[in-house]
Amino acid sequence: MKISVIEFPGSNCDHDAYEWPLRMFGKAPERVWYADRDLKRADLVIIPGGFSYGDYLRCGAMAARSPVMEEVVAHAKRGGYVIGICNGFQILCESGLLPGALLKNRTLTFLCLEVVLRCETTNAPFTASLRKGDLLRMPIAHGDGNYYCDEKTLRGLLDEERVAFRYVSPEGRVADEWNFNGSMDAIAGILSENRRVLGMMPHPERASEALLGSTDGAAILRSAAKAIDKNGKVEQNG
Amino acid sequence: MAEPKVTPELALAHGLNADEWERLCNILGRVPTYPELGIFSVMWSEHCSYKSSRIHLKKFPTSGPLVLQGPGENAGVVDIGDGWAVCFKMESHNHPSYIEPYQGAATGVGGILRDVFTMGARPIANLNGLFFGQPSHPKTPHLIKGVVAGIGDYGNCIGVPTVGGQVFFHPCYDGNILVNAFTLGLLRADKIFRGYASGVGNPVFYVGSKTGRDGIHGATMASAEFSDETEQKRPTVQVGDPFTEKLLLEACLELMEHDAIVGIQDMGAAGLTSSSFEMAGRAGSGIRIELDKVPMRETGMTPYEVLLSESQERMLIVAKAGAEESVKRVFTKWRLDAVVIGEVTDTGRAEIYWRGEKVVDMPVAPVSDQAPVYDRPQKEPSGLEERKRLDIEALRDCRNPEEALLRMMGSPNLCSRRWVYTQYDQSVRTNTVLGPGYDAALVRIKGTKKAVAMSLDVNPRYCRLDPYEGARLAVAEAARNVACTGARPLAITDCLNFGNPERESVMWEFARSVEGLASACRELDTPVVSGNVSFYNETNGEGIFPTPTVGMVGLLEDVGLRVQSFFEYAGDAVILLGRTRGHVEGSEYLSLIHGLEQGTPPPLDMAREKALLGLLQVLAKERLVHSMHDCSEGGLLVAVAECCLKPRGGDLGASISLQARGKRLDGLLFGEDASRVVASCSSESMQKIFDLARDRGLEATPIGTVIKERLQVLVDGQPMADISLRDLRARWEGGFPSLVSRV
Amino acid sequence: MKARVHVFLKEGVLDPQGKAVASALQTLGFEEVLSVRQGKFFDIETSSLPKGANEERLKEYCKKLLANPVIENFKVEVIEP
Amino acid sequence: MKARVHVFLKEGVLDPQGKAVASALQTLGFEEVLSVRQGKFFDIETSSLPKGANEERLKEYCKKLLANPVIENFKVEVIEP
Ligand SMILES: Nc1ncnc2c1ncn2[C@@H]1O[C@H](COP(=O)(O)OP(=O)(O)O)[C@@H](O)[C@H]1O
Ligand SMILES: [Mg+2]
Repeated sequence: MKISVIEFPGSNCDHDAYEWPLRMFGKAPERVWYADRDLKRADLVIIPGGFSYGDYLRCGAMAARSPVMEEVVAHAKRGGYVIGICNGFQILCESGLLPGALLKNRTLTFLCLEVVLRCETTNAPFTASLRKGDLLRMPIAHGDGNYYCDEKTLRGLLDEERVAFRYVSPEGRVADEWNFNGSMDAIAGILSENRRVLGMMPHPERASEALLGSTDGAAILRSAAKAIDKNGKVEQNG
Repeated sequence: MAEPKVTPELALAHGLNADEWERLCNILGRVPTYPELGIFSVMWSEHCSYKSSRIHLKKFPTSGPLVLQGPGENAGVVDIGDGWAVCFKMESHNHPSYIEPYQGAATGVGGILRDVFTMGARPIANLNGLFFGQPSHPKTPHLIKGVVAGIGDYGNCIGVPTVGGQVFFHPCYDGNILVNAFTLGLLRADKIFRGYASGVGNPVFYVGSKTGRDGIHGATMASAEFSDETEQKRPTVQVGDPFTEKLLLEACLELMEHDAIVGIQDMGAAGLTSSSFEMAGRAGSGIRIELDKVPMRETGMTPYEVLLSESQERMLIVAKAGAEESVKRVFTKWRLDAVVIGEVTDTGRAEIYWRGEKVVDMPVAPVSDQAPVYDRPQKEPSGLEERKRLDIEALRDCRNPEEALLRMMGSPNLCSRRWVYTQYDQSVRTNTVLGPGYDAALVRIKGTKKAVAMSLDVNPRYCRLDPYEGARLAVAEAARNVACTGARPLAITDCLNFGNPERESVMWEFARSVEGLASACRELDTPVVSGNVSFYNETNGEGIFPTPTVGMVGLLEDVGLRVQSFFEYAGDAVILLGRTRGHVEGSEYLSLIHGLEQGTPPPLDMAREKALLGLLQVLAKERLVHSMHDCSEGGLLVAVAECCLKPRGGDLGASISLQARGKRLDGLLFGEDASRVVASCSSESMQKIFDLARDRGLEATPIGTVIKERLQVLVDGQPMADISLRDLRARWEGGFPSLVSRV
Repeated sequence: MKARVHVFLKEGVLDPQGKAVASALQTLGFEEVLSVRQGKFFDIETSSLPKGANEERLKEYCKKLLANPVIENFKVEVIEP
Repeated sequence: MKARVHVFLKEGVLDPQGKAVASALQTLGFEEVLSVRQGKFFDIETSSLPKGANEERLKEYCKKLLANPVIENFKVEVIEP
């Protein structure tokens, strides 16, 4: 499996995203600069978190309109795999690869804390190795993670089982007090129609090492790697 | 626009007194031009010249085998082995944060980050020390919200985790809040960049944001007291642009990989003026600048304004002749301006041109390092002797420890800081092993087994009662916090926040504090490698308490040996390291319960403290303890209660049993005797720990057991408190949100 | 051209900021406040465009960047052609 | 009353957001864009106030809460009394 990590001006979790597969598989991914159009034959593209363009205007808005994103969209349309973490999720929504938008947290403040996620579907490369209902601990760190979409879109997400993760209590219950940012239906991560694009606000790459308090995030990348290797290479253009 | 005529009166309005005016005319041999006057006024302001503090700061120990760079540069650098070094500094942004809390705090973070990456270090951790007025003051909630959001947004955006700090409330800060920002960066020990403008003919680059009229005279403002009048005369507030700073950071670090830089310095207070004069001054060279080449954001700016602008996110780089193209290439990639605005000369003068006309021509050295130096008169504050007297016997002893403990846990100075630090990204860069909520933050160094520990501490109340002892206690507490993780304290940075130095009592407090810091650092072998002085923290003649904030940095050789601060296993023994005498004077308890801020701070025996610091490191190394937590504000019972409330949930309680041996209850439970630590360990380790403590002449006492669900306290067999952890946590966590919930 | 573009949240989209502002105003004693919605505006200056192109151009700015159609509407206004 | 309040940065105060938006528009091919300044607006509804009090009241909202006098100016506009 080949992985590329996109770097936008202002991305600040690009190092973390880069080291994620490196630490887990011992193999360095490729770095892709936002102004370039070469995804370097990636099967999986990681759009890292951070503050692309300072989060000015709207989180992810300017990054979504940069040249490299046209290639990412094309890659996704070809059946390529994409994971967007935090700002990466916001960029995926802004670019239309995922539905909905991420509004300001209901606290109106940035929130950095450890949350508990419940795996809501195993019908996706990123969760195929998990079990439905599995609880994962990892940090959130965002000011705009309050997931929103219109009724019809939400219905679609639910009907097609495209909600990947929800914020839950430590016992695994959906409850308002554990839905810190106020996301609709406690949604923490969603899938594209073909299930190969995942956007999520929490940071699995920060929770893949016991020293840092949790290894639960590793399961997502490991699962994706397994699924991608099984399904075979993604067709490349050019 | 016509420039005003330069007169002694105009100089006075610029904060230069008659002596200084005469001195500058002598240096020039003539009356200065208007831009020259501006330069003198900022360079000789308290903020840039340290004219009132310089003779005192000389007392600090500043060298040691590990110190690679002491004070005098943008930040200090300490060797941590394996070819790595850490660079750190703390700086105040007090006045701007009071005027505009969000932008003031944000640009404070931006400034300290630049000080660190200018040295060639990648910033990896931020801390912040915040001092607010009383919570009931009408401005306080607004100031807290603005400051915390400002610190958070800047650090979060740029991607440096904020991993710890301190928040203190006291009415003395009602009109003068303090915002102290600390940054630590990582660099190779043999690749330190410094602010030297050397090499005749080398080009001087201006890089980063464009220049506007922001904060003109910010530095002189930081050198003047507030009055209702200055609140009117606000300068254009600086607005932080963390996105541009992130680009600047990446561009500078990328350029540092090339062999292109001779010297580099950020444009902080007093902007282009201080950076160019200081760089030339250090190198003993001259500098020629064509000021109109500076990229400007606004039209119609004058030379005076361009020289004094404090626009943020800018740097001055002296490049190697011939390396111009590499500089431009890197900055173009990051979409930032990089413009040659001048060159290094051998004249020893600063010659500044505006559209071909020479507007400044002055010798560098007298301006940059022959600023006036004052040995200002000192006098002990009146009433201090009375304040230090307290007839403790006249006070009623604590009757209901349970109620007192609950009240203290929810009080402004002791309640959980979670509301603050959840607004800070604590884990970006994936190095944070222990973040906010622990005694000290612990950040690992990738590619090694090492981790760096850091803590900010000061108790202004102690400093008020005895500035010398208060400063020593701050160093001791910071070192203890660091050592509680198992790390060895290495060096400190400081931020000295005081009132008006022209008042004798303030100067006395300042001198005594500096002596206290100096002696403590000498005794603990933790030199002072960087720091900052902030005077004039006064409003309408009301000064703040002396507040010498200490930022201690330590090294843990093997991160696998770290110790955290919370009870981990039910059934563990709880032990107290250090001696309890019951010193309740000057304590949080006395202030909160009796409304008294009197007596002396707890006595500190530095030899014992040093022995304790050594013991903590051995206990970690031998893996004898499961937790260690410093016992400070609030005393023993608060320390034990804090050990119960884990940042990640899964609270464990304790059953504590103490012997009074004739001590008053308040002193036993809430006294703040120095040099104490609450630890937990398996019962098998206990004897070994006691032996190790005894070898060092230290007391170690078993005081209880870790249990589930409750905190129970017995004194001489009598029940004193029995609290469910749920109630304890509710009190502790409810404290801060209730402070800020008012509009 | 000089222009002003308003971008506002679509009706039905939750506006936590506006809500917070409304309740803060009420707490400050302005009890008459019933509701607040917060939006953004942009004051834009451009070099001159082909005649009559101004408004269309502004709409393009919005569609391409300034507004997120999932949650926002916009309104453009040429102030000085 | 229905009203709209505009809050904008004072002249000379840096507007990082506006700057970034301008450069993003240029990169998207709108090379004519010279500058962008970003501001906020509030659409406010209140129960009815004593006659003639509307504008004064809005100014009070601004002074007390909506605008930060250190860096921002404001402009109030009654849309429906
Ligand atoms: N302004 C702040 N920013 C981040 N963390 C903070 C801040 N203030 C306090 N903390 C964290 O809260 C915890 C308690 O602080 P404090 O009571 O000062 O600790 P101690 O008494 O051990 O020095 C520490 O972990 C500290 O780092
Ligand atoms: Mg402390």
